[in-house]
Amino acid sequence: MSERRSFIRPYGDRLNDGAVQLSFSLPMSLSARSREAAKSIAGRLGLDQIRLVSALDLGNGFSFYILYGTTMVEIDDQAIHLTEVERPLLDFWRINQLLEFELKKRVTVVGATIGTDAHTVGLDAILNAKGFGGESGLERYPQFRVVNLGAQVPPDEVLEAAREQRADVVLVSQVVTQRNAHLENLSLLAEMLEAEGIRQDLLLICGGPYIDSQVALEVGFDAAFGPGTTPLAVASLIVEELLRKAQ
Amino acid sequence: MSERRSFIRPYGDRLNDGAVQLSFSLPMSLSARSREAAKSIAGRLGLDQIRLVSALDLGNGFSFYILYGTTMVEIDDQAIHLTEVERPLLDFWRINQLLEFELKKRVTVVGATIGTDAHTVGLDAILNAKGFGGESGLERYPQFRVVNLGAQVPPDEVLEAAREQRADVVLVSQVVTQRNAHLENLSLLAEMLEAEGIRQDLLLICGGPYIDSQVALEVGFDAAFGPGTTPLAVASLIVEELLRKAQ
Amino acid sequence: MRLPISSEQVRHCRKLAASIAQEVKAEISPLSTVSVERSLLRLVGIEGSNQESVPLVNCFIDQITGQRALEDGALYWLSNTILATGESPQGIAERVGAGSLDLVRLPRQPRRAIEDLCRQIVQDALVTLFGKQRQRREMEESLARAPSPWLYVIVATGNIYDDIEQAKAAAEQGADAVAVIRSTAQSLLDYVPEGITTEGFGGTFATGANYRLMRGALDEVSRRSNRYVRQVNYCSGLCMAEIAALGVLEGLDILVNDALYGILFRDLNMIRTMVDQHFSRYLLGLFDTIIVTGEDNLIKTIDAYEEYSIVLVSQFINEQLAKNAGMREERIGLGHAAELDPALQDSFLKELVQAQLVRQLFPRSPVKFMPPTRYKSGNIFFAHALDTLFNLVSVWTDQAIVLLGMPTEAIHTPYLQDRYLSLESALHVRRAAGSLGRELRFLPNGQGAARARQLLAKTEESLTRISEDGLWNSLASGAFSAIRRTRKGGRGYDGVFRKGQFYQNPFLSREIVRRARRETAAT
Amino acid sequence: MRLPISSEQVRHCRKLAASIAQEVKAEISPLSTVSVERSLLRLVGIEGSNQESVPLVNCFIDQITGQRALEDGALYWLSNTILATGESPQGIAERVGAGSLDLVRLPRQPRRAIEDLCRQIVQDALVTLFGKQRQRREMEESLARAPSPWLYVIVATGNIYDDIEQAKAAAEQGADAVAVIRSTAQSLLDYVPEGITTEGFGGTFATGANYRLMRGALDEVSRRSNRYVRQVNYCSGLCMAEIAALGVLEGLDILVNDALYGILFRDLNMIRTMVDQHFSRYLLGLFDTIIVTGEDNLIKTIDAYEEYSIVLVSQFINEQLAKNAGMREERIGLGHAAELDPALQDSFLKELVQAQLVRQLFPRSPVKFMPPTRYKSGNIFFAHALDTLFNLVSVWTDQAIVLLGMPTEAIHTPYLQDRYLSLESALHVRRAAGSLGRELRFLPNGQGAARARQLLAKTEESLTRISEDGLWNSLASGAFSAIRRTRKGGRGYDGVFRKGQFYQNPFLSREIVRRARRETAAT
Ligand code: B12
Ligand code: B12
Ligand SMILES: Cc1ncc(COP(=O)(O)O)c(C=O)c1O
Ligand SMILES: Cc1ncc(COP(=O)(O)O)c(C=O)c1O
Repeated sequence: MSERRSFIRPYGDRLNDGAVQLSFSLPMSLSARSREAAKSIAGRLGLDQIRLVSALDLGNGFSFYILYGTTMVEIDDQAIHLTEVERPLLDFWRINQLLEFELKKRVTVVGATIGTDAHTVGLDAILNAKGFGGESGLERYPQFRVVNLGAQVPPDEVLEAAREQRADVVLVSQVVTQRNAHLENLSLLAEMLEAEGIRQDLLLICGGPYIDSQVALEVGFDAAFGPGTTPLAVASLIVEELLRKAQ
Repeated sequence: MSERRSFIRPYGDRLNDGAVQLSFSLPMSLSARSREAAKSIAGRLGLDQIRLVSALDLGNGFSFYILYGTTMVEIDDQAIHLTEVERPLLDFWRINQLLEFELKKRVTVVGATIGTDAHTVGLDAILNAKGFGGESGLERYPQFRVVNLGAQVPPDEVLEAAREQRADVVLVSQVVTQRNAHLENLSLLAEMLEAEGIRQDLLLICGGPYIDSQVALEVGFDAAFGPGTTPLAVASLIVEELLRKAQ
Repeated sequence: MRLPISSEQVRHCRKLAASIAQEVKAEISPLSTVSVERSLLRLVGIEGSNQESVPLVNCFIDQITGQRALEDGALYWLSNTILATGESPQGIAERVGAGSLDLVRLPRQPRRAIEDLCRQIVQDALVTLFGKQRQRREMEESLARAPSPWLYVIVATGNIYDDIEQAKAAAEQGADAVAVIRSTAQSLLDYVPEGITTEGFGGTFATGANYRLMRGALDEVSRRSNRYVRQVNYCSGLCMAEIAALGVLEGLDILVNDALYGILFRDLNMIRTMVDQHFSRYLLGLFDTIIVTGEDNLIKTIDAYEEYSIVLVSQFINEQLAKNAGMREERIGLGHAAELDPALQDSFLKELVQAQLVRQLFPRSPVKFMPPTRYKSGNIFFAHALDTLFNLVSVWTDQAIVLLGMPTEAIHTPYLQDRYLSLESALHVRRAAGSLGRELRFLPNGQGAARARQLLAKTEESLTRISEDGLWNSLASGAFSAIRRTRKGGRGYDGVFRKGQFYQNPFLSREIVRRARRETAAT
Repeated sequence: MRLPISSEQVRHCRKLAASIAQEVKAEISPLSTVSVERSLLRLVGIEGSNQESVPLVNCFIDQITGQRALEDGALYWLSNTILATGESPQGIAERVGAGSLDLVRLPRQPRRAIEDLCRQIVQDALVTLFGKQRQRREMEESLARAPSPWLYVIVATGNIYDDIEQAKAAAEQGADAVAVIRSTAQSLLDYVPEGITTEGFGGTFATGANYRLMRGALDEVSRRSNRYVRQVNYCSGLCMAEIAALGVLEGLDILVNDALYGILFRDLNMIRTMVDQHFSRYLLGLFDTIIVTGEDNLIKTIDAYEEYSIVLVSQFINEQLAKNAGMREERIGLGHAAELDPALQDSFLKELVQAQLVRQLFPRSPVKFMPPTRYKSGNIFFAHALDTLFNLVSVWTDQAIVLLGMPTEAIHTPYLQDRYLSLESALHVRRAAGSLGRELRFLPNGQGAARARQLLAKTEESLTRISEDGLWNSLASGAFSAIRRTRKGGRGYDGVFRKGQFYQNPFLSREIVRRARRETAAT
């Protein structure tokens, strides 16, 4: 059974029962009042048949709640708007072929994890020869030239490198997102590239486990990749976009 | 720190961040579309800053989602309406004293788990001498006479016993609530007692881990007890209510 | 990772249990029950119900009971009628159901002819069933073998169609066995409901039609995922024998079948239950079906640490009763459970010891280990942690069948995703800790070894007392979880009868069984 | 539950590590760094910052550095100035900070007088600090002892006030140690920020003021709940020595302090780091503070199964470097982590063996065991299952300090409730499996024992190579997680200097320390 119907609701025990599980803490000691508050919050989120199944005191005036409830919300299957594009993946051979014979150039990719972020594993998974998920990284593609600047790179150094290396693509990784640290970094880089007048010569792509595509596009990126991204997905997009730009 | 402020919102990492965790399944195979559907549902539940942190294929055309988001919902601390009453507990000695010298009678309690429900542990916890949570059960109180009918008792047998034993209180337990089995049983009993004209002579109380007090009152009960109830809580309410009725 | 226990003591326990079982067998041999008789009718192919939805097998037995002719048994009357009317068994049953045929009024046919016909009917039925069994085993062998332990999950929506969707999902997620939980208290019904059902309380009715639908669904996933997924249901209650027949007819792989459960937890009559369990096990043994017993129930309401030995006592008795009914140890899945209070000091160690002890006492049994339920609360995270530890004990001590705990045990019958999460944890533990048992040893003088010895001593003591008092008196005196039952009390006693002089049941004949096997092998 | 390994081989590993450490010590003895000098100023009581928010200790060192007078060290110039002006250390620092005092321009006082004053100032400082230490230990002893292992959790809101709320809650929930995670990359700052901070990224800045606030809060819960709750922070990076001083001043109980972390993971200069780690450990040793090392980092980006021995290599080296700095084994909490891929066959057994091996190699170390992080995904339920198994390994192998894993590891820095759930699982496991290690034995010829022997052999091999090449060259050739660093490369090399002929640091004097102890004891 794959897509069953065109209106979709959560399923717990039966089709369309709308069953949902919820949990959160409250800045209140555990009491009858706090339990009531927890149930009210679930109610205000539009849940029905609310069952408060666990209420735990966390100490120091806090408490934690686990609830189940049902929702009437349903999603029209036909009207789902994809922000995450499911692009047809090209293969290694086809990518190199397109670059060599259609785009007719070797593509320079500059990659970096910017700001104070020191997480390199994600970007390396895309760039390093070793790759990710059984796929080779971009370094292994004869038609890509990869310059990996590593971690904790200030945006101005990325700009510098992009200019020096005559980059076709800039790939930035952002993993630390607490207090939206990544948004500041990403916007800053996009603005700097714009201000220096080289933004339009580049594909500007970011990635990381907690990046919201929508927001990334808003701050000026061409594309964003989330958790589980494979090198092939990135390479495919690059080829597609560069060919489109070249036309 | 106990009650901090009068408007209360969920707390994850900071006061008022409104952080909430959510999970549910959908009757769709895992895909970009299904992930989008999951996020839409969270959005329609009024969550902001939605992060879909896990999306798992359950096989057979189903999938499961774990999300975090924030809610703007806040509860006015002053306006919390208590359905669950936090009653001051009397003690063993005081209860017997009130019954002996104020109410001036030994109270007969008839207890049963009704319908096809075979869960006796909950009711026994309240009634049996052994008790629960370190407290003695009602059998241990000299001023209570306990008739425990056990499990799987049809409502008409409860009625019969209540009449025969001249019960002052009827205690019913309902644990199996799937497909609302308990509601049918509870309503039926309340209606039968009414029809037989003995409802007003009795305190009618139910209990069980998934009983919603509000609903229990609606179908005609005087009180309902939830998980973790202790014999003392039940005995206190009985005394209070019987004294109130006697006035 | 063996515990140092005395094999002498183990042998003694087994001997005591054998004598308890032997006494039971002697008493029940001359008896049969309405449920056994109905099961015979089902086995020879009668199915369906009449216009009032009464199953035809019930109509048949009710009619002869009403005429005080039950003592000769179902097969006698069926054969007599066939000889008298030339009709087919199903045709006869339908006429009985419609009220247009009076079985006992027909002239009694020659005894010899009846006997011959009975044997023929039964032999034919057996050939068909052995044939089905062979096909099923062939299918199983054509697929990849399930790793050990088997991961067993339940579905319990009340609606067989929802059950099927969820069972298929569970199978794809890695379940090795799927049980459909029964609608509550089906044990108390003295008939098996008919047809496809979509309403139940806390579970789904066990019916032949529901079995068939589920079987088809599981066969489909099994083939698709190249892993034989076993179908489980409950063979207990007033229809124990009939359910066994249905299980055999519909190709179920595992049946929950306990000799004492109905008596203790459903207040069924003890004689009735003993007769029923004997024949049900005989049948299941014939078709090499696995049974699993329900010792988990024994420690659901008493102190599971102090009184744990009752589990072992019941296992020894269940084992011997099943062996007496002709089952081999490899098919007697004795049950036990991890129900210790998590607040107990060293509860993990204690569970480990108990699990290992059971494994060691019954080395050939496909023992079934059941997860924590009593001390679970609505805290689904902590429940998941508890289950993960349970999974570890299961894998470590090499249990054969593991019923997976659910994070939502204290909340609802499992949701689709609950089963996924349980399987995910169990699959991980099976992969991560598969060799643990081969790598570690118990210290011979540790508290673990002491606990094992203490449990075994207590078990021996109880078995000694029970064998002295006899099983009936022991059930009356509260030897099992302090529940007391009288010999003639409880439901279903009126369905027990002493077999009359014409009584026929060739299923019990070695000769017929041998012939049927030979015939099956030849085709 | 010992693994059968060769104690000869273990001794050899230790000897190799000692020779590696000895060589380092010889090279760094004549050196000091700006961070060490600033730490001396902090120890004698200088605090605060100037109008531009530059810490006064930085103003002081920057001034003498600018005047090329750094080689004589901070205490020389401080004493000289006191003698010349009669002002207090704090007063002097404030004037330096305001730019109204030029230290090097003052006339040089007689060497003997300076030496005497230095010794006096340091002795007084030590007396104060020893006094504080004594009070703290008295408080600890007045409370109930924390059971083993200590459960260690982190708070990381970025805002010290939120951190405090969460730390108090965690303490009430049963945490034995609470660490405030630092704002990312504080290691790279060559100063310690001042004051109370409420903004940070992925953590909260380490400042004296933040330490003090947290200390007060934890003392409050400790008293309230009659359980001494330990305060933890990070002592690493360019201010390693200064943070050690702050830790001692503010009464921290545990500091994360690794000799190689800064070099490998923050690209700090190796000479700078070695000098800083030496003095920081000397100081922490003096006040009997526990350090914990960061070997978890080594296996975060490489194959944690194939390359696990690097953890042991680093532990042996960390141990010897710390002992060279005067620490006793009971205070050197060597770090390790359970980072094997859960997809690996027998991963649980492998983690168990690794954890037991560490425990056995460093029997007196308060080893710190860290949870799975790399292979966690947003599936909080599975993450919780993994952490529960990790908790079991921790308790079973008797680790001393256990950093608890979080169900939301792959999502965010822990929420309030995440910590609760982790503690709940760990508290359960500590209670449920506390005796496990005393009840079980490894088979001498199992795969576990083989793995232990293989790891030890590989460790011996690596240590041999490193002791032949020397630590500097080994760091250059990628011996540690394939990261390569050059001797003069990395941040902070310009802060290293060779001590001049007037250089003073009486904290290193056994004599002064002995006198200060005697004086403290007398009061
Ligand atoms: C390994 C790790 C570390 C290592 C990093 C080693 C290294 N060289 O990278 C060390 C130990 C150094 C570390 C340190 C810290 N970490 Co860290 N770390 C992790 C951990 C455990 C795994 C991350 C990882 O390697 N994932 C594997 C890779 C393959 O996945 P990925 O990053 O998602 O990448 C994939 C996709 O996202 C995508 N992708 C990623 N980048 C890009 C870029 C482009 C262009 C494209 C196309 C695709 C793409 O493709 C990749 C392949 O599919 C996570 C927790 C977790 N389990 O996720 C925490 C985590 C990421 N760390 C965290 C934090 C806070 C820190 C610290 C800041 C803590 C502190 N204050 O000290 C420090 C400081 C580091 C710093 N300055 O940034 C938090 C982040 C919280 C948040 N949401 O903001 C996490 C989630 C842990 C937690 N729960 O607190 N960390
Ligand atoms: C023990 C148990 C059993 C035992 C019962 C033994 C017995 N003699 O009671 C056995 C094994 C027989 C059993 C069987 C079944 N069970 Co059952 N069982 C449980 C279990 C594990 C614990 C229940 C318990 O004893 N709790 C301890 C007591 C003390 O708590 P309590 O009941 O909440 O009672 C307290 C309060 O609620 C209150 N209270 C309760 N009653 C009353 C009454 C009054 C008047 C008052 C004042 C207070 C009060 O006071 C008590 C003390 O604080 C739960 C799961 C769980 N962990 O909760 C499942 C559970 C309750 N069982 C369940 C089901 C479905 C069944 C079956 C129907 C399954 C089946 N189809 O076969 C069967 C059939 C039984 C039947 N016909 O009802 C479901 C119910 C789902 C639902 N929400 O509808 C549960 C939740 C398991 C699950 N996740 O599926 N079960
Ligand atoms: C051994 C055994 N048989 C049967 C059942 C369920 O059947 P019923 O509810 O119809 O008694 C159970 C339920 O747990 C059981 O443990
Ligand atoms: C040993 C060690 N020191 C210090 C830190 C953190 O400090 P920073 O981010 O300032 O380098 C870590 C972080 O994990 C660590 O493992």
